[in-house]
Amino acid sequence: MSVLEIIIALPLLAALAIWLGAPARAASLGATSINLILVLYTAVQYWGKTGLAFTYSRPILENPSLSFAVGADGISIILALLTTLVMLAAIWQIHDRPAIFYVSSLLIGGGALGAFLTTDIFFIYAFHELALIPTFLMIALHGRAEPAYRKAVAWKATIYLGVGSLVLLAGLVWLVLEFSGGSKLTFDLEALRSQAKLNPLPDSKQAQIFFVLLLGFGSLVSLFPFHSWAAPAYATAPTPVAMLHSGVLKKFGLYGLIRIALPLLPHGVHVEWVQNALLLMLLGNILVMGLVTIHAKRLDDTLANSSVMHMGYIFLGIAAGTDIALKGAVILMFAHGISIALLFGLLGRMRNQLGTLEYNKLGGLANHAPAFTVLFAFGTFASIGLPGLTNFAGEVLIFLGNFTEFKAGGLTHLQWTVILALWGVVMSAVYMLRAYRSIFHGSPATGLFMIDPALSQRVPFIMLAATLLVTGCCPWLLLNLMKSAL
Amino acid sequence: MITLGHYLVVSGMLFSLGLAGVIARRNIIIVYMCLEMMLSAANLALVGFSRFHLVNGLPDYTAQSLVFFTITVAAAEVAVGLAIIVALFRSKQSVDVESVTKLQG
Amino acid sequence: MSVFTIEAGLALLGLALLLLEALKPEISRRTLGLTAIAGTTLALVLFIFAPHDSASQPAFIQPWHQLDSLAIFYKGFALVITILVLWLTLECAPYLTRFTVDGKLAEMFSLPLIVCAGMMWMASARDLVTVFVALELVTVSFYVLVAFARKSAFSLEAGVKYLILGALSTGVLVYGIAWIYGATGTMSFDGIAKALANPATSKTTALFGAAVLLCGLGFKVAAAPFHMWVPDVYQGAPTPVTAFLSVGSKAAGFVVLTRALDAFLVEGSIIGSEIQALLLVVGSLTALLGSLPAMFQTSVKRLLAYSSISHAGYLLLALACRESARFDLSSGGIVAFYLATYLPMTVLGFLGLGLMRANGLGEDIKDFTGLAKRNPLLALLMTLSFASLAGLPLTAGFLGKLFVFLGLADHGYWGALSCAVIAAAAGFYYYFKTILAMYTTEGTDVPALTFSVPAKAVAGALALAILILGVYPKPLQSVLTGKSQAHKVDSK
Amino acid sequence: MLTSIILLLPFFSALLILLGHRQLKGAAVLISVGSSIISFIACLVLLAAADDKDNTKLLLPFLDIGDFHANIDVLIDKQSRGMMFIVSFIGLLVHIFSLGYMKDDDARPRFFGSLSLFMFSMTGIVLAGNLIMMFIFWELVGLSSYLLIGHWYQKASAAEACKKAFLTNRIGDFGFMIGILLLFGLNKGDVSFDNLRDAFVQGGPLFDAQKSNPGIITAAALCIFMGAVGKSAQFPLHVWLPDAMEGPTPVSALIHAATMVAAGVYMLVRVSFLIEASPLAAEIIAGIGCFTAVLAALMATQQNDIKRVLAYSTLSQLGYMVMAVGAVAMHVQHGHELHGPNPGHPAMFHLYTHAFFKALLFLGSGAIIYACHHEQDIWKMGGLRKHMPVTFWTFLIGTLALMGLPWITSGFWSKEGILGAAYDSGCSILFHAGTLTAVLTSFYMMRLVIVAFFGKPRTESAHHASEVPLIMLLPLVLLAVFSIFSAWDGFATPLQALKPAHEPPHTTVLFASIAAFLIGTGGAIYLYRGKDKDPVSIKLFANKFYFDEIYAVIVRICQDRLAWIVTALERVLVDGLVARLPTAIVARLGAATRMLQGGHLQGYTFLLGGGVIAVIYLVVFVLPRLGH
Repeated sequence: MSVLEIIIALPLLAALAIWLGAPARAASLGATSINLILVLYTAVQYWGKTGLAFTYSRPILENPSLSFAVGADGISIILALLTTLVMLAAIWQIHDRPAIFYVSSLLIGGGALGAFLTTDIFFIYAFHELALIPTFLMIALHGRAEPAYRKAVAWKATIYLGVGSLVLLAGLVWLVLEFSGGSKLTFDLEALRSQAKLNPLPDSKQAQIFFVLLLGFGSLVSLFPFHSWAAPAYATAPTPVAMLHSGVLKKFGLYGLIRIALPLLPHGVHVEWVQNALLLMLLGNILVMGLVTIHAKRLDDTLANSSVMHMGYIFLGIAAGTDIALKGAVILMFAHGISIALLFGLLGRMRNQLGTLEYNKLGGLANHAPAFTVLFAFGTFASIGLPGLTNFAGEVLIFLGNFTEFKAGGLTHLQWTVILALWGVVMSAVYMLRAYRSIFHGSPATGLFMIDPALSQRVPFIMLAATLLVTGCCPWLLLNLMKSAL
Repeated sequence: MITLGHYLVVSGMLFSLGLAGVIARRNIIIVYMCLEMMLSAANLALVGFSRFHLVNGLPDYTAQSLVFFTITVAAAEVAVGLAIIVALFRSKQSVDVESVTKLQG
Repeated sequence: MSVFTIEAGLALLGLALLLLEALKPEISRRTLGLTAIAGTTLALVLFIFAPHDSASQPAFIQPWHQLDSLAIFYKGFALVITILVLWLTLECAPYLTRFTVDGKLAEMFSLPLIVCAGMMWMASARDLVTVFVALELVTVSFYVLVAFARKSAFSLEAGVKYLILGALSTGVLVYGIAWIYGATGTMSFDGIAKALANPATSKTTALFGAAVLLCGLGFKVAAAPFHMWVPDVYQGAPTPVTAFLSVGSKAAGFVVLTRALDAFLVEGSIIGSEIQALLLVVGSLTALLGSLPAMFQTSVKRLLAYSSISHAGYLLLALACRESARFDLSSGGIVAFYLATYLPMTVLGFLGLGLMRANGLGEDIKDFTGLAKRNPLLALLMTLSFASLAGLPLTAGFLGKLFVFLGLADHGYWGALSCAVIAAAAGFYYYFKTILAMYTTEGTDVPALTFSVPAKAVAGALALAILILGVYPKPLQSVLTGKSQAHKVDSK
Repeated sequence: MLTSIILLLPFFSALLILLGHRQLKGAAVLISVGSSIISFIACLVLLAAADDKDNTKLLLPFLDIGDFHANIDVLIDKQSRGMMFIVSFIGLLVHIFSLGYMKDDDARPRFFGSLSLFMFSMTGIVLAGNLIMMFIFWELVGLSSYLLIGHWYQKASAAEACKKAFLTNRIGDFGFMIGILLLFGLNKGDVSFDNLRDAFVQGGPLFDAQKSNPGIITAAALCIFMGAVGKSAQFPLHVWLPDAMEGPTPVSALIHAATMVAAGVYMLVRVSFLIEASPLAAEIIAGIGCFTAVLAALMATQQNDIKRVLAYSTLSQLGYMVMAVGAVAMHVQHGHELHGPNPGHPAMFHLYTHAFFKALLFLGSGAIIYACHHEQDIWKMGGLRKHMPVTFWTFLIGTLALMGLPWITSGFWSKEGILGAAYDSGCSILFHAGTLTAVLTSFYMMRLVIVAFFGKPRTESAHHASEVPLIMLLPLVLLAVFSIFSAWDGFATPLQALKPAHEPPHTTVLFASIAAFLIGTGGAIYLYRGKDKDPVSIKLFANKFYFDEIYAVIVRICQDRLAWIVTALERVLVDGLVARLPTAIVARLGAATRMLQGGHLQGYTFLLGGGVIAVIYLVVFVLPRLGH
């Protein structure tokens, strides 16, 4: 029995309990708070350590060897922390909604926890899929648009995610087959990893497998050009789903690449054609989606597209593959999760109170809702990458990580990409500040009235903003959890 | 001299005729008769193969035992089949294959 | 008590019930049904405790009847599905009787027992004669069962179609058997394997025979292009019969196919590579032809029919992956595993359909609208069933698919793997479509649905099976691996 | 300890006020002013401990991965001590002035919170021991500037101005970050100033890079310079600074005149070794600075808003400083050394003197605006000399210092230093342009003084203007004192002002600066004495060379047209190819396969029979040939 098993089980059990008739809010808030405490406890326990901890394994199949194996290292703990924080915030801000909101939040979050805290590829994959049906149903049934439109959006997201995960499954199967020794197939990540160290694959094969995994994981993370599901889905999804999916679940693909693809196929990403393809795709994320975001005329479109765009930076860290860049990528995953969840949470409130999110109808909200404005500013400036908030630390590490191998003779493709990507930072400032200006600055638009949330309703957002500030000022708190080189 | 080849050609022709009948005829009763013809073709092939497959100088009778089974099964099939066709006729006043096209897509 | 005795007893019980109903028409259907269920359950219990080695069988039967792990697994499988079908028939009886001529259901309780016995024999068959006889026992009984609700035009039409096409496939099958016999000079699987491993055997004759034989068997398991009957027949047949067809009959077809392929694809077989290629082509085609049209279906029952075609495609692909030395399950083992996971999810799906039908609802997707509101438990269980059919992880359906994918990838059959992936992706669409309908609440003011306690219990047990098999497949695998080594045909 | 107080006190003050100002109310002001007083005292102590050796020490951990460190470490040397004094002193005075100026503003606590945030960030820039830390605080001053410019966010112009300021700076930071990355790569992952400097000596990694590929050093230097272009509002990113005058006037004094905008210059002096390593970069820097100086001075001559005149003057003076950086680097490249063991830098020295008199001018203009009820047009003032004598005299002192009244004012000495550097650089254009700027400076400042203070009041509000309260006068007087004396050795040495070692100035330079003063002043007096409206009208200057309009077009093209096109392409092409097309194909296939299922028995038997034949054909005839 490991504490991680409790962490994984709690949300799922709570969902079951609610379904059986337990009071929804109390049960889900209770489970999530306990989970947050447990995750913090593991973080404290893990402080300064390296390698996998809290491991425990229950075999469920002999050969192919599958086991329900849990274990966590710094990356897992950071992402588990992200998950529990966002879950708590997402659940807390639910207000006057049917129980399915709580249940689906618990399932999505619980699935993410399972994916982050297990060490068997089978379960890593399986837990991620747990979110598929709740997300689908929530967008299709409770999304914020015309039924026909929201159903179309839900379908698009589901088909993309479904096909993406099937491609991913094919890639994982290939991976397992290549690495398992002659006699026994294993899905255990540690076993595969030691196998990869002993008998690394030839570079060309690594590149092929890596590419398949990249397509699979990538479409879960809305890697350009497999991104077009994400923006409409997040813009349409009910608030808790948007928070959890864009904040947490989307990080799964990146986690998979860092956790599975990179250690097993260390040369895959550096093979030229794979790298060039990845760089082109991530530039698509940053530059194309940056312009698309600039074009957005509504807050939900802006946020949804921006969350697609920002994935490009994390991919940039993965493309570099250096220790610094990867740690930066993990920090940025954390940071982006918290900040986008904060923004989507606040957006949900605005949508409820104002009924419109179009920039040319909004204005001057800062006059009546100063606290709300401050909270939104945290999200805005975090996503712009302002130092002092976590995103900056992640971004800067990613950029620096691309420059650790530097030839005075000239820049590599990777480094040129970084320079182009830096332009994306300017673009994100353009659209976020424009959004901020049109919503909060100026004189109040006629007919719009919004007041600050009550203190108890502010708690989840304050929690997220505080996290951004604390880990932004002290990113070493997160780095200390990742002592071992990636 | 009649060889195995002759048996097989006849059997093949029977089979093909049966199949063609099944495909081409619209009356279910006739279709059913064509099906019986296909079974006969198979029986003929079995008998032929059995006759020319000598074990210790004698034909191998295992295959011929299957022929008996086939005939019996065919009889059973006809019994059940005709009952169903009769039921069909009762309800539709027709035994045309085009009378059963409700289930589709 | 030997296994063979149990099988014979089951067939006799079926006959007895048939006679009983004919002689004493006043006997209630409930009594009949319960007797049948009790008899089958007794058979299951006896079967579990009966000695599981061939030596315990009566001597006269041994040349035709074997008792390896595969046979034992499929016999158990057949018994379980028969019990479930009998119970489902009883549950659906009130509305089924509206479509029968005399308002009775006698054969609906007795014929399944005979079918079950036939399936059990099929699982043990050692030669093509036995296969043929057992297969026809099953098929002819199904003609009756499919057309049983004669007052329903659908049932009758399904019966006619099944009859004609089934008989056609029988003809093809026998013709194939003839040619196989012609090529190898024997009817027993062992003998066929031995002959095919011998280079002197005529390759073209053997290929011809095997191709025709496989066409005949392909019909039974709904392999493309012999699958056209499935949607029509499944949709038209009474729901319990459809469940029986889609699980029982298909499983029986696959056990025979496994036996035949074990012989055809024996090591050193002269026709091995061609047959394997054929399986890949047919399997891919089946998966696609099942999945793609399913996207447009509006009737859940018909949708499940297409889905079962698609699943047959995966099973065929699994059969194409011979000699996966790297994991413990042989291709026959994978097929058995897949079928074991396929049983609870399919039966649960049809059970839901039957229960809704019993409540006066139709079988269209629109009839599912608002089910979550009307009966949350049923909606949840159906969701689970569809999720498993779609192959979502943590359900039983995923593991089966995973094994198929593993096998295909292991052999490098990337083309077939792509087809399987496309079919699975299309699957997401149509299963999710139904799930979405269940949770849609727009404009449904219909009253709540209620179900009997046993219905809930059975459905719950099936759902639990889906979950347990999905996360803890070890016991099932050890049942299959422990003995699946033994069934491998000794070609030396 | 001392540095921790200086750095962190304003941080906590800002945090406390910004997050809790509605609970704190009046206490917020006290906290902010108190923290600035303590900071100032701490800076004095720092100066007093001047004999401590220069050092870099770790203050707080930030990023730490293996051998890579990017921490908050503090570099204490002459440059940072001197700059720290400027920041904390002017900061304190601005705090005090704001007590009066912002008395009636409801959002006063927020204002003071942002001010504290600025003090924190600026301190960080000054003390930064490495480039990454500098970048961090570089961005944070951007944030505080954003907040302060947008203090009156209800006004659309202020809301637009703060956005513009932030975004323009972002463009500069884009280059700055690239520069940091290049240096990071070249110097094997160490970007502390100490280490970078050492890397340039024989055998260091940067030395090698310079030998093997001088282009990359130039690129790095220019990229770093781009940061300064943004922050110090050099051409072509100068457009934000005049708009930034939408902020409260004390803010303009502190941030947009004395300290933050000078951070670019401060940073360039910090990395002067880098610029010195690249002749091309030095020339470009000097050229841009020079161009900005002239351009902004020309614009300033036709502005009517008192704060805008000062803003363009600030631009021009910043251009001066930047030019000095380039000129000194060119001078060094020619083989000369700066004089003395710890040589002063003309740019830093001008920064130092400019900070006082420009802050004075802005606060003075603030006092005028306050007195005239937020009237900013100088043509609507007039005759204020009599109504506001103290303001007038202090303002005059500031003006004279900016114009460079020979020998007396601090501005003369620092300006002369820059002209000297330009003269020495070996590029005569720099010197001529510098002199021209000096002429223009005198001209527009004298114009401002004459129009605003002399003559008769031209409007009601000017007529009723009265002297501002003591709390606002005090900073003016103190700054006036510094405007005169700060260049004197008695002040400059203890304040570590980086005054260049005094050498007898070239007579050419001396004459040029005196002549510039006289010509400019004379011209302004001749043209503007006694006028009620502007006798000169040059549209091109008044409209700032149409930069805003040109940029607006560019932005519109990029932001609207390009974004529209890309969005359309993304929707149609990417989504079409990746999502719609495959879906449509699958759907078509599905519909087609469904046609097979026509429900006709004959069709089925046909397919079945055909299937059998096809399978036989495949297995018997095709597959064996394919080698199966």
